[in-house]
Amino acid sequence: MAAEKKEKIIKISSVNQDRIIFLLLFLVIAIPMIVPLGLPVPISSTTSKFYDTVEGIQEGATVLWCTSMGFSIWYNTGPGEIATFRHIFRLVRERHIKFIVFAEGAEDAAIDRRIIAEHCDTSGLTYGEDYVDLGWIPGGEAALAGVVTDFQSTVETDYKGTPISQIPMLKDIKSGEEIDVFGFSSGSMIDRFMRQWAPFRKPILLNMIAIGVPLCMPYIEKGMVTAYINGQRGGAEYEKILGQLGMGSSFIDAQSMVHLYIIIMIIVVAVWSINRRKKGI
Amino acid sequence: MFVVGRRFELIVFVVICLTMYFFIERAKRGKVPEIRPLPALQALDEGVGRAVELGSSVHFTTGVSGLADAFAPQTIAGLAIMNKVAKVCGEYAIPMRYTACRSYMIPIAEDMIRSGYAFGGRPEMYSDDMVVYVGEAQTAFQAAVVSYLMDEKPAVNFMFGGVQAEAIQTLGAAAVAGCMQFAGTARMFYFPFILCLCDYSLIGEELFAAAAAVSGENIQLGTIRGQDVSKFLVLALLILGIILTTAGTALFKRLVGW
Amino acid sequence: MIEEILLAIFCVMAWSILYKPNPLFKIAESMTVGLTLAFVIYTGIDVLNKRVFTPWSQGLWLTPITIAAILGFMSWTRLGGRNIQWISRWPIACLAGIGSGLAVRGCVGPQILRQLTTSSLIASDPLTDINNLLIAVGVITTVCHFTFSYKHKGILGASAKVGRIFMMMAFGTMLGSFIMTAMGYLIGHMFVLVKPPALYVVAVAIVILIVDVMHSKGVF
Amino acid sequence: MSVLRRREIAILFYVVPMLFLVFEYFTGIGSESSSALIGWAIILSTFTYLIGGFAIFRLHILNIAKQKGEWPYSVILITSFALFLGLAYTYQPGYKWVLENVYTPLTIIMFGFVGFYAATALFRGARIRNFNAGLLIICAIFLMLYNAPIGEAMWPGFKTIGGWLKDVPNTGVMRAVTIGVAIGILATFVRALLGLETSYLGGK
Repeated sequence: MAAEKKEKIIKISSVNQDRIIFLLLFLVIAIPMIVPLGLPVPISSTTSKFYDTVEGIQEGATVLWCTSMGFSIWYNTGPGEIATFRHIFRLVRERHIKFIVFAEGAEDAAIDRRIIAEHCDTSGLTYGEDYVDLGWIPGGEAALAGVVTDFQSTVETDYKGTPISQIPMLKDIKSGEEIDVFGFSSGSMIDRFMRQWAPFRKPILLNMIAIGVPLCMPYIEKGMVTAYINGQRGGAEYEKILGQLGMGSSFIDAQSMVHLYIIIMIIVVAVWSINRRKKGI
Repeated sequence: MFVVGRRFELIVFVVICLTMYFFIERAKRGKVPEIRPLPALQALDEGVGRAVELGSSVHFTTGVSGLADAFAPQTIAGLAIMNKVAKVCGEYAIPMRYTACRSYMIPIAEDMIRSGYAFGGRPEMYSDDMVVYVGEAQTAFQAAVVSYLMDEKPAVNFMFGGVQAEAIQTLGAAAVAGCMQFAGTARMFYFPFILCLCDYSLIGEELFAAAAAVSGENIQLGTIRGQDVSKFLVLALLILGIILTTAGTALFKRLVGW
Repeated sequence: MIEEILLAIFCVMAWSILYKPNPLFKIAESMTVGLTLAFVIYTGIDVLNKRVFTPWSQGLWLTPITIAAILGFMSWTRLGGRNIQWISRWPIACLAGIGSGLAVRGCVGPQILRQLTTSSLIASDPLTDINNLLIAVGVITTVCHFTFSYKHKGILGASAKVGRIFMMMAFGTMLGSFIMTAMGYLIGHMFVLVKPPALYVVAVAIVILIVDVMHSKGVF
Repeated sequence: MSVLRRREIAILFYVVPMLFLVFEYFTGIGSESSSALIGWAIILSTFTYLIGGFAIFRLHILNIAKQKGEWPYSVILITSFALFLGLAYTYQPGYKWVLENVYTPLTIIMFGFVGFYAATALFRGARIRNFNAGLLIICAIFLMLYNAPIGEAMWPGFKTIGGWLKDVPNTGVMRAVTIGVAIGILATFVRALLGLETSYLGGK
């Protein structure tokens, strides 16, 4: 009888098994949100290398940043993007760095405008001389190639529609040679960026979602990507270094708990499936 | 005449292209290499057979990537496999549905499925609403496919092509809906999920090899042999580079930057 | 205030499919597709205004833009009947050709040659040397695994098996890294859902869920 | 007229720009016209981007007209489309509010299922069938402990193991994959030159 009852418990239908997994997932994420656990967030060397690379930009350099994430991965690359923009805008003020932003997708154009408007301190900086937002340049790899081969004819206007001939800071930018530091955020493969931007052998910064990092290792290990932010955790660490805690820091405790939950779940299921096979079921 | 720093790149480019061309010509003249067996391809019939047992349908998609970006080759390979799946569905008289995410894929998919069913011996089974267009955006594609899989619960779910993040939701929903699953992509981004969720999978270039094997044309098979030989050439270059660099000379780095 | 409640309502509508397919999810899906459609058309026309129609209004006719715009209008025949659809093949082919051209010219350098330049194996401390050797072994064995027209026998077969092991470690690395990304979405929403006013919407949804489960179990 | 319909002309439209871009890259001759060609792609992709919009608009209008299938949902789709587009052209702040508080959350949420299905995938993947699947799961666990801050706090060794897995075996495999993808692109290039790549023109 006991074996029968034990058998009955395990016989949960596959759909219900999924529902239990989802339910536990909700709880594991919700609890650290309600009761902040204040777990330690050690700074990893990759994020401090990203900070040092940005901090190492020389006086009067030109930085070109391409946002290419879309709304869907906002919670993952958003913290890193906001922290990077804040850091670069501080350098624009301190070291007269030229900051050019453009978007690879339509949604990214809206993200850029929102970050610059709500999260960046642009007081004392003049649009068009210190920083400029070129908005969406469609075409995918064609846009990335166009920006570094023939900047003037590829860009044509900024996001408001004013021709770039009337924007002082863009007058002398012809191609990738005039740009000192490249940077982009991405939620997918970065081969197209490497194909078009790596030949210039300039520092390239990358704000990548966590799953993308292993895929970018061939480029990171070769130094084609100088430094990168490792998804949400990288964003939280960058916020901590800059001293302006934001979205990333409030998520990081829940990330730790969720990781523990998934690990425990895997071990339980693995052990359960191995001895199930031993019993030859 | 040639841009400095890209001359060795041009040499490698020409050598690889000539290798490909050489083996394509050889295949045209009948010396066709034989592709090693790919489990996912052999199981296509078994998959559609499951649809016969359950008396339900088959769902196929090539994901969000279209033909206008760098992932065109993978979408094209996915279409070649779809043609074969349509042929098998024609033989077993199983209805098939293709979810399109790019409007210009609609006529292409329609032609592919129509010719597939014709080859399978049931041209009358084909109808235009087998190709369902769900809109340009990834989220709209995902929402439509997830609700379709949850409602229809097809017996088999195929996903070949330049698949992006929608792979997780599509394959996850199909797994929950209990479908048998085949998937293959050269975009490695979400590949661990294809390994976890699918019964049969094609990793990286296996997708191109399957498309070549499926279309069965000698030329496609010749291309695969050309790719294999090119890979060995690149490996030889890698080993040469290791030997030269370990021997202390910067010869290899100068050669690459020539 | 209103934003959190809206987010909570959308979360409940969308996540309801995890319980079972229901009209709420379909409404959320249709709204998403409709709003995406409007966003696509608005942003597309906005770019065309800036890049094509404004220069035209300023009289700049004889520019490469005009040729591209003609090809673009030709691609719209895709929506026409079967007899004029063939016109759209040219612009689509041209776009695919440019896309492939950029990919082909860019791939040999960064994706092949720059990947082969390794540092010497006896240079720095032994640990980095071993790691560099292992990376090279990983590259060679994985490439051997990705060969199709040669039987996997002898050396090729052995290295393909070793390549398979390396690949499983690499895919495990990707799978482990994905959890932070995947859970990032949920944590982002949950940050809003656990605090009032969104909490009230969630509470109502939980009550409805319990009632439905009890109803389906035949309790009442 | 039938001459124009022939496929060879469409193949030329594919092959000529591709060949020219490759020629310009290696020889540096004709860089203005190659950037003009890239400019074409930027404008052309906007037009094809819009086709998607019109095609689905027509699809759902037909659904409503013929009351076919789930047409009530098509009504919701068209009304939310019309409202949002109307706002975009009449009342810009309203468009901005809907963009930030309706469209963005909906897009994130409809995409956000990935978390649930990631859990499902691991739940199913953890049923270890063979040695390879076991190795996959063990490495996944180490990487989770590397990525989560708590992992490092528990035992610093997790950071080194996870880091090594990411830096050595993973880099080797992904380098091989990158090389394989590049060779695949070149294979498609050669097949296109020989006129074998015609799937984008429709079935044979």
